[in-house]
Amino acid sequence: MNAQNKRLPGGGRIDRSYPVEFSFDGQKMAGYRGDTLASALLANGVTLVGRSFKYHRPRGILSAGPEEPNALVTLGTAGRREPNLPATTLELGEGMAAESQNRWPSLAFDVQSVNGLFAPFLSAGFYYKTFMGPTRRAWKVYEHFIRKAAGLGRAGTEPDPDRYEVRHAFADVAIVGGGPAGLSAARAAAAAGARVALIEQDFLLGGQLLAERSDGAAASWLNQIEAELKSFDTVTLMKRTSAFGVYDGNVIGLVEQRDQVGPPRTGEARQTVTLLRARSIVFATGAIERPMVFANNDRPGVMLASAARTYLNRFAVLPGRKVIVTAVNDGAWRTAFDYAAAGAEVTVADLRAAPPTALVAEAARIGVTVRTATRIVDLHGGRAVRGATLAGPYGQSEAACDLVCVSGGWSPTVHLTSHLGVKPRYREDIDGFVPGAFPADRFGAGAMMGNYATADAIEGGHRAGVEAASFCGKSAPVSAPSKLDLGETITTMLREIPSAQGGKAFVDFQMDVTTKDVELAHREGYEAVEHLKRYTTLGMGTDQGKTSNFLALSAMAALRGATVPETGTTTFRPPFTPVAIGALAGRATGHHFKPFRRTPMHDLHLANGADMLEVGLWMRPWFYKQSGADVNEAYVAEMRNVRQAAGLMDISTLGKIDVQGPDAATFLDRVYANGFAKLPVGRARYGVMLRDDGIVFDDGTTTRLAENRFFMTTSTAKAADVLSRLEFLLDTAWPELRVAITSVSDEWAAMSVAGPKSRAILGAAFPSLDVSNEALPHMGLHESQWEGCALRIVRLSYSGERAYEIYVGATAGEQLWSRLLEAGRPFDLKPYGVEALGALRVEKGHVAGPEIDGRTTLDDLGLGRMVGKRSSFVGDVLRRRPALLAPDRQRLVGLECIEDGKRLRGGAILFLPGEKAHGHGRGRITSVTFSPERGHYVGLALLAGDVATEGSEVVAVYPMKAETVRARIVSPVFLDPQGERLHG
Amino acid sequence: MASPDFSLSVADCPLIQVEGWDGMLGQFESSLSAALGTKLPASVGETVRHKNFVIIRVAPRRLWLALDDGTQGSSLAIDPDLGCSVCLGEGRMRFSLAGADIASILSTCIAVDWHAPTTAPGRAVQTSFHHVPVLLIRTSETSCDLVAPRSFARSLQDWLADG
Amino acid sequence: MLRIECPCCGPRDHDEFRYGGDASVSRPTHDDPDPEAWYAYVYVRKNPAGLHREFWQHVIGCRQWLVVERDTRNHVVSSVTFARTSRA
Amino acid sequence: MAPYSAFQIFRNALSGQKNWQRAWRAAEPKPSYDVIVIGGGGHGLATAFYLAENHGIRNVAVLEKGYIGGGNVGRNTTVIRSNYLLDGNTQFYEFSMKLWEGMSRALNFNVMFSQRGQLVTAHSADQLDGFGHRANVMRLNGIDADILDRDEVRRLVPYLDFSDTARFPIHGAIFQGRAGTARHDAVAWGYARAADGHGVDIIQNCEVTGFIRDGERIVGVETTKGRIGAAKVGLAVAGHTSVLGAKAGLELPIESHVLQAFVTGPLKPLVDHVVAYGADHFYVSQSDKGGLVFGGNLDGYNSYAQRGNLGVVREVAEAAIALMPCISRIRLLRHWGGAMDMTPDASPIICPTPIDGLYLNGGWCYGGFKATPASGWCFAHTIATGKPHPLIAAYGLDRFRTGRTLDEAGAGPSAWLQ
Repeated sequence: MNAQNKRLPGGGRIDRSYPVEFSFDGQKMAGYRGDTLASALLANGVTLVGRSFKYHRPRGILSAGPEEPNALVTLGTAGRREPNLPATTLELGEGMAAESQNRWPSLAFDVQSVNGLFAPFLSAGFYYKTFMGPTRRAWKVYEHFIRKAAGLGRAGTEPDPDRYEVRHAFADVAIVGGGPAGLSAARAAAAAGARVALIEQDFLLGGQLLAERSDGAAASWLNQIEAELKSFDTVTLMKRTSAFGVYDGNVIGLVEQRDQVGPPRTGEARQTVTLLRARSIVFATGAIERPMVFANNDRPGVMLASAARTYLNRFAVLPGRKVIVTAVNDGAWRTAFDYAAAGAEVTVADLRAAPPTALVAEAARIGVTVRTATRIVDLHGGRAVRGATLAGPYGQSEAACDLVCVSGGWSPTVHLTSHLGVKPRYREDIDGFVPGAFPADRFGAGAMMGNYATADAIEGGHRAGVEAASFCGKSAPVSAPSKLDLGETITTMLREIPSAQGGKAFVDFQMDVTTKDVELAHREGYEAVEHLKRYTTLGMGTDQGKTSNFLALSAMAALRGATVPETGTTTFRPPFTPVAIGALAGRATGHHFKPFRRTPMHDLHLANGADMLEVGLWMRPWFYKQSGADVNEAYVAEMRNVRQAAGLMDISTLGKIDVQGPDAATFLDRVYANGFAKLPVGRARYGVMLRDDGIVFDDGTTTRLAENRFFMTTSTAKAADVLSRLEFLLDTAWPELRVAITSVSDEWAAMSVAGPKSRAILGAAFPSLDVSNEALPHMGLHESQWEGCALRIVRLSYSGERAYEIYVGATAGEQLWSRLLEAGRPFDLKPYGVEALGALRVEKGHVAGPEIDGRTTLDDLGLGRMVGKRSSFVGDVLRRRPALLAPDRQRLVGLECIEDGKRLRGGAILFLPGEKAHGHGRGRITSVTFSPERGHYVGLALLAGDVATEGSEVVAVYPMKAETVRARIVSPVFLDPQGERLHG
Repeated sequence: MASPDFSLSVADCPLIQVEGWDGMLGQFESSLSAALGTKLPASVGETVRHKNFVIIRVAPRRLWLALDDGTQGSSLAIDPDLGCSVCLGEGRMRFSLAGADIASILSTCIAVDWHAPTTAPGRAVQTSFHHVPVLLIRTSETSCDLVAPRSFARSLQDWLADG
Repeated sequence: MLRIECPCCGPRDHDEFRYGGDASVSRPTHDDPDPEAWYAYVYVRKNPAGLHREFWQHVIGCRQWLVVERDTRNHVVSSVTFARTSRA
Repeated sequence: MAPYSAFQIFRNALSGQKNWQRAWRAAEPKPSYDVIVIGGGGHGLATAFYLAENHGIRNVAVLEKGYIGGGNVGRNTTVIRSNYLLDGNTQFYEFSMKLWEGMSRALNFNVMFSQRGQLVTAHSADQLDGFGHRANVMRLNGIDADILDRDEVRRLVPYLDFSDTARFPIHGAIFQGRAGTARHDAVAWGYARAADGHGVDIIQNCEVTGFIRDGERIVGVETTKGRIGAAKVGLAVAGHTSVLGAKAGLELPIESHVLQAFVTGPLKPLVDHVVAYGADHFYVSQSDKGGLVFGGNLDGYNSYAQRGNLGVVREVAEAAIALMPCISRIRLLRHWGGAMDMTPDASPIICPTPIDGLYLNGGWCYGGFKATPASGWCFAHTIATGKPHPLIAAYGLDRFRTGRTLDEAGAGPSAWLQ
């Protein structure tokens, strides 16, 4: 095991009593609770952590947060494999097994690092300029290799065994960021009386204060305010939680990491996504330090100055002993001083000619070497930095080093604020972008607003907290926060992007975008910021260019001779940090993807051997296994049984709507194409509804229960749409109609008994019921009670046989189904499924979903005669548009197969005999069935009206099965055209 | 959660729906109030408990009478010039949820603020539970009923069980 | 997530609602035989980049159809009323 | 302009990339043009290119209010297919497919058209029958199509959910081998560079604020860079067609809706095809850089905001896991929205307009990217000749009045349901 040779003997916010074992590329190491994977790697002296995207250059750890472009690892194996994770955001957990990425065969020796040698050819956009020949399909060959070389980590191909959860949460004030500004805002808002949610991505509160020594004034300030916040039961502290996006309605997307300190307990979610709806939001998201651009600025050992300080003070790691700190501002000097205090040999190379004298004096006091007007122009070393070339007023010099701390200034973390369209605004004094004007319900504080000093952050946070609470109507008096002045003088007096002196100077580390690439983009006219990004892939990495955006923008500005704001800004899109897709899906996976809808007889169907089918959300019996070996055998047997004896079908999935009121008949007269006003009480009628554009919307039967009350049924698929549409018409178009409509779909268990023996079965099941044609004629209604539940029997047929639809209160559904089966046993009553149902209706020539396809009219479906001369119903006017009346419009016909041993298929294209089978033909077959009655296949088709002559032939072509079959055009009603079976 | 403080029981849920016509609402309500012998909830989300039922206003002109367990549902005679009623005694299930962890468990089911005044004990809220319409009746600090369509009830129960 | 404040149920996520499109187009009376009026009602839309009056139904809730005024450039909802106005 | 080639890359590598020229000139407007195309997206740039290439009309300007390719051509999920059912659509999209197959060489710009094949899963026997119908139509129109059964789907894409817990089990799929993806930005840049090579002026940061009329006829445009005359004006601003159309006085059957797109971090090859979920709204492919690029349904309300809501993000994630449980731990890197012109039948509108001198190209719904070359080709023809190209005869504005709509999904006239 590797000793923690870079760990300091004391200090830091790690728990030394709690060692944690982990491994990196199979090598076992140890860290402590309180480490991140990155700090633990540094403590163990690991400098080489990853390889870059394009050139496979060795990379180390640049940052201490989610902005990390380099140190990406993969955790886990098989279904738990998780690539592209920044080591800087991973809380070290016992047994964590991390692997480096994008290298083969090993991190130290990576074959593809030869890409670096080809760098002159691999300039930005080079793909666009070549690989175009020699043939049209050549790209496919090149692409194969390019895809293999691209990508960083490898995903698993097995299902993820872990759980995720999505939660809904509410707050008055949401505060994003647990640094000094956010903590101060939370305290103020809570004291004002608001319900507060404080969101912090880290596992510790404190933000930039965690980079301070763990035993100083900052630490006591932190302890005090954290204790204060915990004293409010209205404050929710959400640690390990990233705000990944801010969405309309002030909904903040949060993701909480719950599994990093060990596997989740059984059944617990490893990550939780929370949808936090806040009345007001305070953004206190801090700022991200910028790297500097110079040759080989990506060498392992180059670190942001603030990150280096965090590793030293928070994690008690001294990653280097010969340190160069290079800066354009004062803040980075604090890193120099702390490293010197920890015993490192430190040189400050400040690009400014005259840094503040106080800093220079302090440096002299503690033995830090200061070189002013000096910059790094090159770095040496491969897998770890060994030395730097410095250029200053006295020319160039070489300096040995094992850690280079860079600070090119700071960029406020404005990402979340811009998700809802607040445009960033350039602030010249800090040379960075801050949010533009917020709407009334959003506030900002601290470094995110460009106010970098801790004292200002606390003050600004306090003010924002008070205002955010006040926006929610919470204005209790609030005492001033305790002060903390760290005496920072973070100013950016100078911005300079030194030109590279040979060697690559990286702007975007992860995507391997160099200054030369920016220059090339400019030269070729890709100078709009979005063009620059897209042409060079700048900012497209997993870090979303958090450290590179501003550098690229200022580089392009310099090339264009324009200011930064003239050059543009970029749009920050959610998520702020990447979110696992599984976390967003939460519990809604597998069976829970969509809820199941079950009829009251569901369990009986399973017990009776039904093969179930998903129909929308419903589960319906497709066929019953005892009817046949497969669906094709079973449906024909079930059909035969209906035609010869009787069948029982669960039709509970039909939409059922109660329509009541003095104007109910008038209402139905308007919404149905055929009339209902004259329907006698106690009678049912088939009805068709149109859309406003005159196309058929849905069909069903409606029964008049009383003068002012109707019982409507709709198709299973359209039930919800029909209900909403009816409500729409009543609420918006005809509010004067006194009609109440209520879905009663779930109220009723519904079943249909169909077949020549259905009357006898009904009589056996309901001994007291008069089932005579006189008492219960076709389209007649019977209403009573059965076993304490409401009962409705409507004599309706879909199959063409004498049939009864029986509706009983849902609680009695199973009981009645069993009763019917039992009563029907002597009559060979057997249940049948939706496949047989569909076949029976085809034989009878009833249209359904395949014909009512959202493109057909009443006339197309042969239903025009139902309407006669009626008008003033929904869809009537536009159904008369000329193209909908054209003689060549396809209309419903019946087809029967006239070739022995062949069959019809739904989806076959129809041609005239002798016509070349090409194009769209004259129509298509919509539905087919084998007809036991006819002894061959029959089908419904939509066929051009000008050739749809009954008795003539068409050719049905099914290229996917290389089938061509002749069929005769016949009436779509294949069975009992006189309806004797219905009435008899 | 290892052993959450939470219990769930499921039962039938007899309901009667009554609705008044637009333009006749005042008369409808006074007549209904007289017939039931109690005042009606004034606005949507309010409930009034009376005898063995709870009256809930579920829409501006629509009320539900939710009958206690074991009560037989029946229809209510309404003057057809004032409104109408429909028995919804069969189509819904009532989930009774209770326990200290109820708020946390429900937060994975519905997007309603458990601590808002509109969700306080005695209030009713119609909302979406995994795409399914439910009526939440808040019965106490740590309990509520969810009234859900029968066809979805088992699916929602499975969802709760997997929480 | 849009948040729409239903006049009788309070603020809810928009996925409790069903969208009903432009509420500024006027529906011809049910017996209007003019094809041009129906064409305009069914098809022609101003589709403004700005304030848009639109129908939503609180379908997983009170089932009332609402008229929502919303800015299509930033999704800010400025008013919500019942589509049915008289409720005496 | 020196053509792009491996040789050029080699030569420039040796000279430190200093000799590359601008891909297109930074043009400023001339007083007038033969044709002005409003909209520097894929369709507008393609139109300008084909005006010059096919019709010899080179005095052309493309006016773009921002930067070219900044609209839907740079925001879509790059799927290209020609699996349409209806007469009029089938032929148009197949013509487009053929243009895609020759595009890189025609433009001398590698648009990375990758014919990796697209499959759409079927989740019932009925759905698979519907796919059979579609495949028949494709085959009869000379388009490749295959129907796969469950086992064949499993062999091709074993990482889909074939388990017992799948909510909607996979029954089979329809597959088009020639379908695929392309590098979307490259399409805009490639057309821009090629059009520029023919003398077309591409004018960025030039917003059209109004139309200039001579009587009833449109004779030019007002812009943020001044008045520019034109004999003919073509509108190709899908997503914002209503806004520009209103300035010209057009009444249109179009609504703008937001469609979101999503990308994950770069991964080693995992998804080798375009895969679409037939039981819900989800489709995915993997970019050459390694990111999974995916999308779902419209957000469902009128919007120009070019951003989506979190509810749809969740729905898409749920559908993604339902189809591909193995990507649960893969992290969503970025998501964004684009404004779509939605029409009442989900088919586009390309035609001369009732206003003299004004031509319309819009209403692309969520399918405009794959149509880019054919749209440009046919729109250029329409502008050049004043008459609709035969392939777009079905895409006239009058079809809603006559009833000759092309409603592939049969979803009806509510645009957001299409």
